Amino acid sequence: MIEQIVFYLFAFVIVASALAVVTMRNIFHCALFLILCLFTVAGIYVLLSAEFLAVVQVLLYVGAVAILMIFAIMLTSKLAGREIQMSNEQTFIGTFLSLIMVFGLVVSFSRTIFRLSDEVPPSESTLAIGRLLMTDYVLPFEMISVLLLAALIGAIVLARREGN
Amino acid sequence: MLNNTFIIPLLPLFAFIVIVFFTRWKEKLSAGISISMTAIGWVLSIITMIQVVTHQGEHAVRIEQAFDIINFTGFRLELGTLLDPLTAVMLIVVTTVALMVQIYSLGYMHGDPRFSRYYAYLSLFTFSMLGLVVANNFFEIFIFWELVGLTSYLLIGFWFEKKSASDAGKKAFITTKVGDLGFLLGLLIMGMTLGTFNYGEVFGLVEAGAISGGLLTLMAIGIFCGAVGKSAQFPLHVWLPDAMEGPTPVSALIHAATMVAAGVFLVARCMTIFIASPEAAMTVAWIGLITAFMAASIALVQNDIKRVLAYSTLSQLGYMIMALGLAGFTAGTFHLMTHAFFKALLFLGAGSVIHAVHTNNIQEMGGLSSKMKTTAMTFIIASLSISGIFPLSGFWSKDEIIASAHNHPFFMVIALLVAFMTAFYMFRLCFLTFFGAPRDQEKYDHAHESPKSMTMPLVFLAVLSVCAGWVGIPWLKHGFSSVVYHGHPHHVEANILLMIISSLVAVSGIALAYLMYYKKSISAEAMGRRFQPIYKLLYNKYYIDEIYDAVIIQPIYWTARSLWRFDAGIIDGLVNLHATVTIWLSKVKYWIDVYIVDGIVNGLGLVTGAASSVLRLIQSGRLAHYLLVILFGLIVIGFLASSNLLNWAFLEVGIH
Amino acid sequence: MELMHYLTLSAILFSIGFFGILTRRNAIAILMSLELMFNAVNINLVAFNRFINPGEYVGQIFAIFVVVVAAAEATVGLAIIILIYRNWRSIDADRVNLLKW
Amino acid sequence: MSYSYPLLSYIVFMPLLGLLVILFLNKEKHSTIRWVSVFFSFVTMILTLILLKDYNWTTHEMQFVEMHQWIPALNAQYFMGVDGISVPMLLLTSLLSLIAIVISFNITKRVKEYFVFFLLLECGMLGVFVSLDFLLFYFFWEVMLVPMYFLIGVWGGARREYAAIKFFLYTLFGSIFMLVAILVLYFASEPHTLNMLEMTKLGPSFSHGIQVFTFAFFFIAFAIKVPVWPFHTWLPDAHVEAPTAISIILAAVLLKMGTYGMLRISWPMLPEGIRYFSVPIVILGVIAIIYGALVSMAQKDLKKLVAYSSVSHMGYCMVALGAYTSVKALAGCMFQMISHGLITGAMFLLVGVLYDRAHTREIAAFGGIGKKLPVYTALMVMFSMASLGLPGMSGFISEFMIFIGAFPSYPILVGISILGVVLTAAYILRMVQRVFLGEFDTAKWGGLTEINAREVLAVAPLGLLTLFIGIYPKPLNELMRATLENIVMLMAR
Repeated sequence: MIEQIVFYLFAFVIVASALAVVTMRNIFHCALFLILCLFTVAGIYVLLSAEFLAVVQVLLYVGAVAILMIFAIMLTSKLAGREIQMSNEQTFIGTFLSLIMVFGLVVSFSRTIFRLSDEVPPSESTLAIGRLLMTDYVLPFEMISVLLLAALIGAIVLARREGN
Repeated sequence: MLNNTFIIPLLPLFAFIVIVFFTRWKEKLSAGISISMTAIGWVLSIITMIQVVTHQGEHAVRIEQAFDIINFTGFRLELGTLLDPLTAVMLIVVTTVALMVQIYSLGYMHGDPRFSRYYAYLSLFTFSMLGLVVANNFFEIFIFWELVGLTSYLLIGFWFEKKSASDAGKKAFITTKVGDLGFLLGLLIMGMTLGTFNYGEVFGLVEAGAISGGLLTLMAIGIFCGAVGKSAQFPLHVWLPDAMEGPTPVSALIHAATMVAAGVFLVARCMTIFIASPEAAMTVAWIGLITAFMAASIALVQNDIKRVLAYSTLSQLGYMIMALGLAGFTAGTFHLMTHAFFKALLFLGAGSVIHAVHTNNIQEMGGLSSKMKTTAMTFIIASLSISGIFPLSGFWSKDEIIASAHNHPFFMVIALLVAFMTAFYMFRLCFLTFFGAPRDQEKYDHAHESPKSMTMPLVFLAVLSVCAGWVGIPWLKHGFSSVVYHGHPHHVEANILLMIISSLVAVSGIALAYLMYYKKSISAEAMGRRFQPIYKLLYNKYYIDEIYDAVIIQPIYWTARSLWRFDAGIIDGLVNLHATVTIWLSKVKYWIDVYIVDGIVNGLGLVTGAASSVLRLIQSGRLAHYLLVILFGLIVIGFLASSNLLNWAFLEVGIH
Repeated sequence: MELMHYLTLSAILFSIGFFGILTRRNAIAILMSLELMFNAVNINLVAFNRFINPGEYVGQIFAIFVVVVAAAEATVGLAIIILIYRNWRSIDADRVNLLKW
Repeated sequence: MSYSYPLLSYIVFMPLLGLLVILFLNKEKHSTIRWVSVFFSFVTMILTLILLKDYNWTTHEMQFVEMHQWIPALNAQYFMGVDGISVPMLLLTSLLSLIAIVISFNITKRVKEYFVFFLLLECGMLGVFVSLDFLLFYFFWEVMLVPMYFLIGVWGGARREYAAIKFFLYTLFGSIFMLVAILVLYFASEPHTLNMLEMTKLGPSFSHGIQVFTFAFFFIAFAIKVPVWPFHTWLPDAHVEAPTAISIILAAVLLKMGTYGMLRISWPMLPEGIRYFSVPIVILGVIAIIYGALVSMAQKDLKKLVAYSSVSHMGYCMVALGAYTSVKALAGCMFQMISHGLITGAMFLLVGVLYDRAHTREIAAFGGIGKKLPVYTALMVMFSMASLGLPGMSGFISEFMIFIGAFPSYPILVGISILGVVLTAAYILRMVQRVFLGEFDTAKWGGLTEINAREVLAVAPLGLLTLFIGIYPKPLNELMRATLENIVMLMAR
C-alpha cells in the first residue's frame, strides 16, 4: 500500500517536472526541474529494487549531466533572465502527436502478455551487478569506457578555441 | 713450424688490418708493423725450410691441414694448408723479396701522401701471395689467385691520379681475369669429373685415370690459361709492360718476383696433370717458347728502363713455363727462385736509378756508375746473373732449363737464341744507363746515390743473386733437385758441353752490346735504319695491343652501346607500346562511354534532376520538421502493425 | 505494484520528452528532452528486469550502459552546442539549417 | 612442430605495430617518427635473431608453425612457418629494412607518411617469406605493392610517377598470372586446398598439362619480380627513380621474392613443369648475365649501372634454378640471393650517399673522387669488388657454387655465362676508374664531404656479412642444407 502511494507520488512528480522541463520559458528553471525529475526517477529505481542504478542515476545524471547542462546554459545564453523564444510553431501538432504516441504505447503494452516471474529480487544486487560487469559483460563494459574516452576527447577537441 | 704453416700468411693479414683500422694516420708505425710482420714471416719460413730439408724419411715432407667451408652430401669446399718442399721454397722466395721490397720502399716511397696505404696494400699482397703458396686445394688457390690480382690492381693504380696508371691497373685486372676464366672452366671440369678440388685427391684420381682424353686436356689447358693470364704469357702478356706504371718496388715484388711467378708455380703444382696429358704439356711448352722469344725480341729495342725489365721478365717466365712443359719440374722451379732474386734486384736497382734521375728513359741517362756506385755494382751483378755467367745463380738455373729441352732440338736452339738476346739487351741497358757520357747533363747533375734503406736490400739481393743458385749445382749431393722434385728425386747430370755453349752465347751477347753501346764501333742507329720494318715491328710490340683494341675491345663497347639502345628502344619500347595501346583503347572506350552509354545515363539523370528540384522543397533543413515527420511515420507504422495490416514477425516478439 | 504502471509512466515520460524535442528551439532544451527520453527507456528496462527475470540483472546492466552513453552523448552534444554558439552567436536550433539542400 | 608463442606473427606484425604508433604521432616531430621506426624495425630484427637462435638446423620440416582457420569457406588458412630457405630471407629482410630506415633519415618531405608506408612495406615483405597458404601469400604479395607505389611515386626522382606506375602495373600484371595459377591448382586439388605443403604433396599427381600450364603462369609472375630478361625493363626505371632506401629494398629484398617464390612454390610443387622448362630458363639466365653486363657497360648514370648489374646478377640465379637437379646450384642460388641483397643493397646505399652530396649521378661528371673521399672510395671499391665476384666476398662463393652445380648439366651454356664474369669486371672497373680514379677537379668537387658516421654504420653490417659469408660460408650453408636437399628430392619425384 505504502509502495503504491509512493509510486504515484513519484509518478506525479516525474510527469509534472518533465512537463515543466518542456514548457517553461526560462531555460535555467527548466534545468532545475530536470534535476528534480531525474532525482525522482532514481526513487523509482529504488522502488524497483535497483539500488545500485539509483545511486548511479544520482551520481551521473544529477551530479554530472545536469551540472553540465547548467554550465552550458551559463556559457551560451546571456543568463540574467533574458528570454529568448523557447517554442516553435509546432506546439499544437506536437501535443497531438505526443498524445497519440502515449495512447499507442499504452495500448500496445496492455495488449501484450508478458511472462511475469514471481521471484523476489535478491536483496544484494550491487555485488552481482559488479561481478557481471567484470565477467559476462566485460567487453561491452570496456567498449563503453572507450566510448567515454572518445566522447571526452571529442568534447575537448570541439570546444577548444582554435589558436590558443 | 711444420704444423703451423698457416701462421705465415696470417701475419701480413694482421698487419693489413691493423694499418687500415688503427695506425693509418701514423706512417712510420704502419711501415714498422708491416715490415716486422713480414720479417717474422721470413724467419718462420727459413725455419720451415730448414725443417723440410733436414726431414728424415722415405718421402718428402707433405703436411696437410684443412677445414670445411661448404659441405653438401658428396661435395665439399675447404680451406687449408699444404706444406711440401715446393711450398717451402716459395715461402722463402716470397717472404725474402717482400721483406727486401718493404725495407726498400721506406726510402723510395718517402714523403708519399698515401704512405700508410701503400704498406697496407703491400701487406695484403704478401698475405694473398703466401696464401696462394700454402693452399692445399684448387678452390683455395683460386681465391688467392684473384686476391693477388686485386692487390696488383690496387698497387698498379696506386698513383691513380695518373690516367695511364689507372688504365694499366684496369687492363691488368681484366686481362688476368680472362685467363682466370679458363682456370675456372678447368676447375668446373675438375669438379664435374672428379668431384673434389683437393690437390692430393685430384692428382691421385688423375694418375688412376679417372679422367682422360679430351676432358683431361681441356682441364689441363684451362688451368694453364690461369697461369697464362697471371704469368703474362702470350697472348695475355699485354698487361705486364703497362703494369710498370705502378711504383717500382711494386713492380719488383709483384710483377717480377712473386705474383707473375704464381703461374709457373701453378703449372708446377699441377705437374701430374700435365704429365698425364702430353698434348697439354706440349701447348704449355710452345706458349712458353713463343713468349720467351717474342718478349726478348721486343726488349731489344725498348727505351723505358722498366719496360725492358718487364719484357725481360716475360721472357724469363716463358723460359720457366717452357721448362715445365717439357717436364723439367726442378729446372722450372729452380729458375723461378733464382729469377725472383735477380729480377727483384734489377727492378729495385732500376728504381734507385729512377729515384735519382726522375726519368724512365734510358736515352736520357748515361754515366751514372760514377755517381751511384752501389746501385751500379749490384745492377751489373744481377745482369750478369740473368745473362747466365758462371758461377752466378742464373747460370745454374738457366742451364738446367736449356738442358731440359735436350730432347727437342728446336726448343733448345730457340732457348739459346733467347739467352743471347737476354745478354744483349741487359747489357745494352747497363751500358746506356751507367756508362758512357751523360746524355742529359741536368739530370746527371742532380743524380745521387739512394739512401741506406734502399741500397741495403740491393746488396742483400745481390748476394742472393750470386749465391742462391749454388744450392742447385749439379755436383752437389743434396742439392735443390734432391729436395724439390716431382715423382722421384733424380740427380741432374752435369752437361759440361751445354754449359760451355750457353756461356759462350751469353758472353757473345754481352760483347755485342759492348761494341754497340760502349765502344760504339757498331752504330745502333744504323742497325735500326737497316732493319727498319723489323725495328718498327718490335718497337711497337708486334702491334698486339692495337689488334686487341680493334678486334676485342671496340666491338665489345659497340655491342654494349647497341644493346643498350636495343633495351631502351625495343624491349622497353614494347612495354611502353603496350601501355600506349591500352591508353588509346581506353580513349576509344571513353568516347563510347561519353556519347553513347553516358548519353542514356545522362538522360535519366536529367529527368531525376527535374523531379528532385521540385521535391527538394520538402527539405526545410530544420531538425524539428524532420523529427515531426519521423514521429508521424512511427505512429502510422505502429497503427498499421497493431491493426495486423502488416504482419511483421519482429513485432510479435514476446507475444505468446 | 504491477508492471503496467511502470510502463505507463515510462510511456508518458517518453512522449513528454519527444514533445520537448519537437517543440523546443533552444538546443540545450532539446538535449534536456533527450535526457528525459533516456530516463523513460531506463525505467522501462529496469521494470522489465524487476518483473520478468529479477535474478539476472540484464536490464539493470543495460540501463547502466544507457546512462553512460547518455552522459557521453550529453558531453559531445553540449560541446557541439558551444561550438555552434561560437559560430552563430545563438543556439536557436531552428536557425541552424545546414541540412537544407 | 610448433613454438610456445606465435613468434612469426610477432615478427610479421611488429612493423605494423610501429605503423600504428607513428600514426598517433605529430607529423611535425620528425626525429621522434624516425626513431620510432628504427626502434620497431630493430625489434623486428631482434625477433628474427631469436628465430635463428631457436631454429633447428638439422631438419627440413617447417618450424614455428602457426595454423588457424581463416576463411573456412575457401579452406584458406592463416598458415605460417619457416624452413631453411625462408629463415635467411627473413634475416636479410629485417636487416635491410633497418638499414634502409637508418639511411632514410635524410628524407624531409612528408616524413610521417614515408615511414608509415615503409613499415607497411616491411610487414608485407616479411609476410611473403613466412606464408604457407596461397591466399595469405598472395595477400602479402599484394600488400607490398601499394606502399611501394607511393614510396616511388611520391619520394622518387624526376620521372618518379612514370616509374611508379610502370612498376605497379608490371608487377600487378604478373600477379594476375599467379592468381590464375593458384586458382587452377586450387580447383585441380581434391579436396580443394590452398595449403602449400598439401599442394606440394599433391603436385606430381596433377596431369602434365596442368603442371606445365601453372608452372608457366607462376614463372611469368615470379620472373617479372626477379626480373628475368626480357621482363626487366621496369627495374632500371624503378631503381633509378626510387629514393635510396627504396632502391636498397627493391634490390635486396623485392627481387628475391621472385626467386624465393620459384624455390618455394613452382619448383618443388610442379616437377614436370621444371623438367619441361629447364633449358629455356637457363638460356634466359645466360642472356640476362651477358646482356645485363653489356648494357651496364653502356650506362652513363651510376644508379642505372647498378640496376642493370642486378639484372645480370639475378641471371646467375636463373642459371642455378635451371640446374634443378643439383643441390650445389640451388645453394648457389640462395647464396647469390643473399649476397646480391647485401652487395647491391650496399651499392645503392653508397650511390645514394654520393648523390646526396653531389646531386648528380652521372659517371662522367666525376673523377678522382678517391683523393677527396678516401673512406667512401674504400667502401665503394670494396663492394664493387664484391659485385664482380672477388673471392673472399660472398659473391664469389655464390657464383662458384652456381657454376659448379650447373656445369655438369649445361656445360656450354655455363661456359658462355662465365664470360659474364669478365664483362662484369670490365664495367665495374670502368666505373671505378671514371668515378674515383684520375685527376681530381678541386674547383668542382672541393666541397664534397666524407661519408658520415651514420652512413658508415648503416653500411658496415653489410660489409661485414659480405666478408663473413665470403670467407666462411659454412653457417649459411648448414642453415639451408637440409631444406635444399629436400627440395632437390621433391623435384626428382
